[in-house]
Amino acid sequence: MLNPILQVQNVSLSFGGVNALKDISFSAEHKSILAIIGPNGAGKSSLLNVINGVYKPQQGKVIFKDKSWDQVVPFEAARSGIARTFQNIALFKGMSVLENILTGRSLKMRSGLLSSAFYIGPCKREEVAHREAVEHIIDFLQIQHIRKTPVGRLPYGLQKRVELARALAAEPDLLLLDEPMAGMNVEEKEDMSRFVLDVNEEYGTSVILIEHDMGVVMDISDKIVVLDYGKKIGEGTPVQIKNNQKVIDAYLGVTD
Amino acid sequence: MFYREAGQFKASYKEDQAILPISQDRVGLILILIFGFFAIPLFASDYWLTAILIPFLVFSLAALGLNLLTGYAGQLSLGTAAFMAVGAFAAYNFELRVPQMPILISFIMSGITAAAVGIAFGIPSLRIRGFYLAVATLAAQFFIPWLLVKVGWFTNYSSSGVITTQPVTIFGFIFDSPSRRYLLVLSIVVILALVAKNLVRSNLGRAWMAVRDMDVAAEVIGISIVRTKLIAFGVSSFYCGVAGALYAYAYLGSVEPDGFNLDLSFRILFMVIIGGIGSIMGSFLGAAFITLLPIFLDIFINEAAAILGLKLAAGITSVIQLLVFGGLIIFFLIVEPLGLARLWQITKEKLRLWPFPH
Amino acid sequence: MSFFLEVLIGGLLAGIMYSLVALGFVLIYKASGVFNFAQGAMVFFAALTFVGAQEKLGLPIWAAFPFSLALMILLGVLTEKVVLRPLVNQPPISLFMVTIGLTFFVEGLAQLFWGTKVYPLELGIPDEPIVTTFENWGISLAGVPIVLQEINSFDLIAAFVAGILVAILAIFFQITRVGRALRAVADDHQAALSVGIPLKTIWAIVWSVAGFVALIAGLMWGARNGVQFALTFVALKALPVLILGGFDSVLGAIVGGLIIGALEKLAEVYIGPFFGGGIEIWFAYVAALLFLLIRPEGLFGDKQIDRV
Amino acid sequence: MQQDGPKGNVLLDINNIEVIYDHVILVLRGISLQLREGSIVALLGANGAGKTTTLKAVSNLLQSERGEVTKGYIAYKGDRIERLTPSALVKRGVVQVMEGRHCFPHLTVEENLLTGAYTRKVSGRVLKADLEKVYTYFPRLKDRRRSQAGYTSGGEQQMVAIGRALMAMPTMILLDEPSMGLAPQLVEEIFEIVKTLNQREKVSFLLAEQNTNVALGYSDYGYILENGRIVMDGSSAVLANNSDVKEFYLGLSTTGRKSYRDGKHYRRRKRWLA
Amino acid sequence: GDSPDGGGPEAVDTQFFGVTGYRVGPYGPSGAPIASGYIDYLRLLNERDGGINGVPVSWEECETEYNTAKGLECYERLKTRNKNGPTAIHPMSTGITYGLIDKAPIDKIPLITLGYGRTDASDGRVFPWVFPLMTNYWSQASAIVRFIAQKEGGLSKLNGRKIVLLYHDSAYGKEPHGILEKESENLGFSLVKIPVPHPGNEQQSQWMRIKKEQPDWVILWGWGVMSGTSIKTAKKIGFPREKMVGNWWSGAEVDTLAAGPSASTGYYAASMNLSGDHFAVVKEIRKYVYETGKGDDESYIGTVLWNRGVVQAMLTAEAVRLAQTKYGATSMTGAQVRWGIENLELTQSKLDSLGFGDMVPPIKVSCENHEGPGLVRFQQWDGVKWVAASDWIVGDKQLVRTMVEESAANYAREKNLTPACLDR
Ligand SMILES: Nc1ncnc2c1ncn2[C@@H]1O[C@H](COP(=O)(O)OP(=O)(O)OP(=O)(O)O)[C@@H](O)[C@H]1O
Ligand SMILES: Nc1ncnc2c1ncn2[C@@H]1O[C@H](COP(=O)(O)OP(=O)(O)OP(=O)(O)O)[C@@H](O)[C@H]1O
Ligand SMILES: [Mg+2]
Ligand SMILES: [Mg+2]
Repeated sequence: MLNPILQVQNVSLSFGGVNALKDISFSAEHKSILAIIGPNGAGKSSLLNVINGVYKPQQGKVIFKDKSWDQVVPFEAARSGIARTFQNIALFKGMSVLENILTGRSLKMRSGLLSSAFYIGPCKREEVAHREAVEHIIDFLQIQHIRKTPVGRLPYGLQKRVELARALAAEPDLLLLDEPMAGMNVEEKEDMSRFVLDVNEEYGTSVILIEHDMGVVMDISDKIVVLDYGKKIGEGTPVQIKNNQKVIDAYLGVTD
Repeated sequence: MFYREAGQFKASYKEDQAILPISQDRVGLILILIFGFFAIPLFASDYWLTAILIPFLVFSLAALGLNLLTGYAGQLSLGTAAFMAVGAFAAYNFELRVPQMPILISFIMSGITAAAVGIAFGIPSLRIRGFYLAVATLAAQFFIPWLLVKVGWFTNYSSSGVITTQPVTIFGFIFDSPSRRYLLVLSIVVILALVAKNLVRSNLGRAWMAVRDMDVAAEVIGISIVRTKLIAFGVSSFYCGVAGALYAYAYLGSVEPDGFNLDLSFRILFMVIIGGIGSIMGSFLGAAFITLLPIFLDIFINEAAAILGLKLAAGITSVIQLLVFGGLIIFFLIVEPLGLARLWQITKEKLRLWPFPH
Repeated sequence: MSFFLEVLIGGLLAGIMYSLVALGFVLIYKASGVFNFAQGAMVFFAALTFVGAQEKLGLPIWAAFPFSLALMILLGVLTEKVVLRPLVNQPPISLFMVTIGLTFFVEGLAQLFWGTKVYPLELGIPDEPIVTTFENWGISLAGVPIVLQEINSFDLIAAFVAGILVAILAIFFQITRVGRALRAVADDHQAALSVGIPLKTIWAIVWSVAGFVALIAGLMWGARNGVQFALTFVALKALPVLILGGFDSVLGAIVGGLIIGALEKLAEVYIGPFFGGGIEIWFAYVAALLFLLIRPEGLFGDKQIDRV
Repeated sequence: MQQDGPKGNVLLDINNIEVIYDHVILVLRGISLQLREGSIVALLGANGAGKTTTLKAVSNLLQSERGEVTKGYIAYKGDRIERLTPSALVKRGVVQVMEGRHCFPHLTVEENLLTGAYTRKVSGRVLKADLEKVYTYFPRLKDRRRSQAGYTSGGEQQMVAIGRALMAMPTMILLDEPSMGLAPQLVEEIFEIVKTLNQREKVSFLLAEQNTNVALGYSDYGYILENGRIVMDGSSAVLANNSDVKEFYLGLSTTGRKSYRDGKHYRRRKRWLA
Repeated sequence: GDSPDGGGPEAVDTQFFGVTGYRVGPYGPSGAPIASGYIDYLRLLNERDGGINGVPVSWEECETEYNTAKGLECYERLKTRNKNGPTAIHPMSTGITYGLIDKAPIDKIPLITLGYGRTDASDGRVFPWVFPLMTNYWSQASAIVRFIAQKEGGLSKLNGRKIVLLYHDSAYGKEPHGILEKESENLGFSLVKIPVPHPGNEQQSQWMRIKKEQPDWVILWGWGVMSGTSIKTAKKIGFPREKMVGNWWSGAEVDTLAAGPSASTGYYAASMNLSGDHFAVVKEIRKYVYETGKGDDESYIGTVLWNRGVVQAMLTAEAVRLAQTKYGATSMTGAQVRWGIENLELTQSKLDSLGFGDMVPPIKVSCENHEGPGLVRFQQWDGVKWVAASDWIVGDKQLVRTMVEESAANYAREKNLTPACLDR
């Protein structure tokens, strides 16, 4: 039995007076989909930020693929196989969709300054090869038609999709998604869910996702972690969470 | 109607990733190059070559360098002239102190020296951003000319601080006439422009733009901010350095440290912004605009006054020129904040639709 | 020791003159997020109008001031109407550039109206050393009375004026409704529009106030340098102050000015000679830059927020 | 297009408008809609349909995005408003809550809320009372009132944006995706607030929303946009029972709500207009 | 500029003068009166004499903004303007001069640089096309020392004195370093060099140092706003203006006015020409040019710099006149004008007949000596105007000449030139 791909151990994080996270521990299994839910301001995004090194927790550590770190920079997290999307879309506004996604592959590109400068041999081959890989992702996410559009002009929902594409381009082992379906209608959410599931099933990528739509969360996740005011108040399968009184009080309210 | 890419299909990604995927653009560029390399040296007067075309090319190169840094990597710099100074004085000293130094190697070395200095002055960019960085780059702008004046060695102890460049000879061929110097500059600029285009469409260029647009996201993707920014400073300064060397060797023939002042830095920044930030072609458009406009205005205002029978008080022409120049910068930015290159693009988009409105 | 004090005090007072110019930058940055490159040109324009109105239009000095102020306000209002309004919500760099265009324009306009000559400017404030001793105030160092020739009535008045301006502006920004609105505009033009902040009016007001500050700075500097084109250079003195204090802090403008002034003078006098002098030209910038490495937003500037 | 309900006069009348961005990008291709005093109208539609653009055309924020209304007109209380500035509109009681949490990052939460009341010339006491009212709607904001808005969480920022609009005491609110990023409980609460304001203070709402379910639940009337055109409209109750709406916007098939796990791999892309 | 009063350049054979100058920007206040003086004299020639020996004078002005690149553009433009080119170019900036030094021999256009440019160009064997007429920086520095000695009561009195050189921190400001160091060795005064960073609009620390040094004299080597600010700051800290001597780029009305007329009272400055409107030629310009409404700006008349512009024009015109005696009374080419300058001799009686009187000293140029007399005169600001405060003073000619030849020889070596006189 493999160790969990990610273990978060006793992580605490505070900003000035605000305790964003208090002693959080949980783990995510290989090839699983884990959802983090909780009221607004509970610390969900902060938790993702800790996992990929944007925030440095005051206490606790993160173990990813059996490597433990308590001080990590985002750049290294990316190298070891973590990719993510952001709650407030963080696309590169001045670039086209294609370029954005290609940027996601920069970790895999090797060509140096000189070969790029003259666009010769390895660089050219590399560009074409990566373009091919990116086109697969574009096909997969069905965004062929906007390939060359500057991302700034896209509507919100499509931007979210492009962001997912960019994360996927890195071929990560762990994908962190911060509210990937916010601002989408049901149809689009279905698509997005489908993409997440497919990535998970076809490539075996583990997914951690934050989402407020309980329908989506309950349907697609294997495990759910619930935060409230920086504390973990529940963890378990969708069914367990649905019936957890604490969670119902703090977050779900009366279920439909 | 005329500008249609319909019917042009790309059979491979390689083709799609070509520099100019649309054939009209390709043909246009080739025509321009033919014109630049063959027609101009034959027909242009010395005045056009020395006073307009050579400076235009040299400034284009500097603007290109700044555009890589500011337009692509998003680091606003006001120290361009200082890096040009480094290039000019480096080339001078390589030629002076290394026996039998081929001039082209000196030019490359001047670029490399400028790159090294640029990287050193780029280090603050790892922490400082935006206008704070812009002002901080003024430290380079003031420090470098100061150093060049202070340390006599750089100017070979010239009492006036002015250096006079050595003759430019490549394989025994002397570049002394305006048309020859023009061709030399043109060749270097064309090659470096191509290199710049290659860089920005490669992974490095995308990393620059990523850092520019959102550095946190770029880092999360796995782009090393440190490396990307410093390379941007290095490459940009390389361009500025070579431009500085050409400014000294092919354009003015003699330069002094004080000539590389803040005004020059700003002129180059104008070129970048008027031309189009984040656009290779924009650098050329901007350089043309900023180099030609004052000359045009100068001549035009006089002629206009003569035709209208006005007797302009001496000096008033220059004042009017200043007014019109400032006014036009404002006008263009209002019409299109993203510069002439973007304006050109929109025009193309309209041409594509023409004669239909949408 | 006494010499050190003299240099220090001289530096602090020189720094206040920088602050006067820096304040204009801060105002506009705070109200629109724009680095107004034209501030130096506005200082020039204001001072030149003040003397030009006297020389060419024959206005008495008391009428020249309101006249210049009126012209500065007109300039501010026109700037808003013609230049800024179409550029709402554009990236800061475009706005920055447009202020460079404005610089040329204002410089041209000033010279078109008033010519390119140098005018003396006498404000009637004596600019001579007040010879005084600390002992008169009961201060002496180790029994040695300290002659402080550096205290100069003009400098004191400049300091006083700067102090008042800073106090008023600081209170204005921090406390009033309009001040809050200005800061909102600097953060997000579009959101500011959406809550009904009238950008037009606000910008016209701010540019007018900046014109007023430019007039004050222009008079002070003009009295020192004569009124001439070179007044536009005072902006370069203000920039290190600006980044050290923080682009958007009124308080920073004054504190930064004091620090830069003192550091610059001490460095030139005590370190300069080892390098053949003249290090002032870059010292302030380098000092400010080193400080920024520790605090990238300057002393009192707002931190840049990037949350993901 | 007549609305069913016999409620009040026409407050907002959008007549056949076309919107073009950047002089070349045609986004709205003739939109007409009406909103009656005291009603809640929902604008539904997929990503990029033009909901946000429609709202911005009304509030005139378009101008600042280099977009313009090139055809048709917009009337509010019978007056043409296409040429008014956003601030003049706010003074007349039209406030937009922008999509994507546009708050002022360097201002504190409380300062953010106060800017919302910019156009109102009222005493400090009144402001204070209004602030308290917003805080009772969003207790979370009270906790964070002193922190800079830029550092608050996504949902908190959304609350700030909505709270700020409420501070203007508007007569009509253009609400762009209010539910985005909010916890489910809060979504309900927000719509309850909408309802309360609508009933008690007669505030009208034009609502762009992806959460069709809730939107139709709380609105009186709905329009469905596709590709810059209105393809369907009707009272909310009618729309909610329309089979197409059910399938595309509510995720309901004839067999009831299906699981997100069972989504089709490649969907049938049915659209009213290409 | 304004089109020549003597008809279009194409229509009639005219002597065309290409005028480069700067009237706007930070140095505009200094450049404008020079350019005006220059053109006013050309106008006088046409109005009074119908040109030079019957050849009408025409001209075109090109604004350089004191910027080297723009200066070169002007040069290239003016070069093409007339069949004979621009007669002679006064680049009006050291930077532009350097940029043109290599071009002038090729284009056969003489450069005249009164009181700026390359000092070692005084050696005409190495620089046949460049004429730093009247006097150069090194002669000036040496003359300033002599002037101070006069005030102190003789050269020997300089021993043990302390002189501060307050200079613009640029190549220009470094020009006098070499010669002043030599002079301080020879004469036994101590020299303290204090740089003022460009632009010099704030000089608190420099004057602090001066105060600490307690010098007997301050030599001001300023430019632009720096000069006025120096005087003003001297007043601010209480340094006597009577102990300050400026060089000729810090000694015009613009400088004293910038500091404030009263603050400058007592301040001395070097000049290569006297100011004042009492000279006959100035009166004629008033009469023929201004009273007929053709003048530029009446307020410039008689100022130091306007007079300098008049002198520049006169020298150029006299060179043309001289050339005409050799080549015939038509318009002259650059090469012919060059010969005229190189053989120029203006005796006092000639100067008197031209109406210049003692505005400038007699001049004799030769192939070896492109500088001419090397004389400097000192003026003092009396609160309203400049008044002469000394006779024509010559510096250590020997020393200057040695330095010039040494430097010129270096240049010749660097450029592989064999020093020689043309036209011999
Ligand atoms: N950089 C920061 N500085 C200060 N406070 C912060 C910072 N980041 C987060 N916080 C605070 O920590 C708390 C948790 O924020 P976080 O963004 O993690 O919430 P969240 O669970 O993602 O909420 P939402 O669902 O609204 O996005 C919030 O109260 C927020 O204001
Ligand atoms: N500033 C702009 N410049 C150019 N095109 C734009 C701009 N803003 C929006 N668009 C285009 O207008 C169309 C409509 O966008 P809009 O934002 O109105 O859609 P929406 O219905 O609000 O979508 P979403 O649900 O994703 O918010 C989109 O195709 C978009 O690409
Ligand atoms: Mg969050
Ligand atoms: Mg929208």
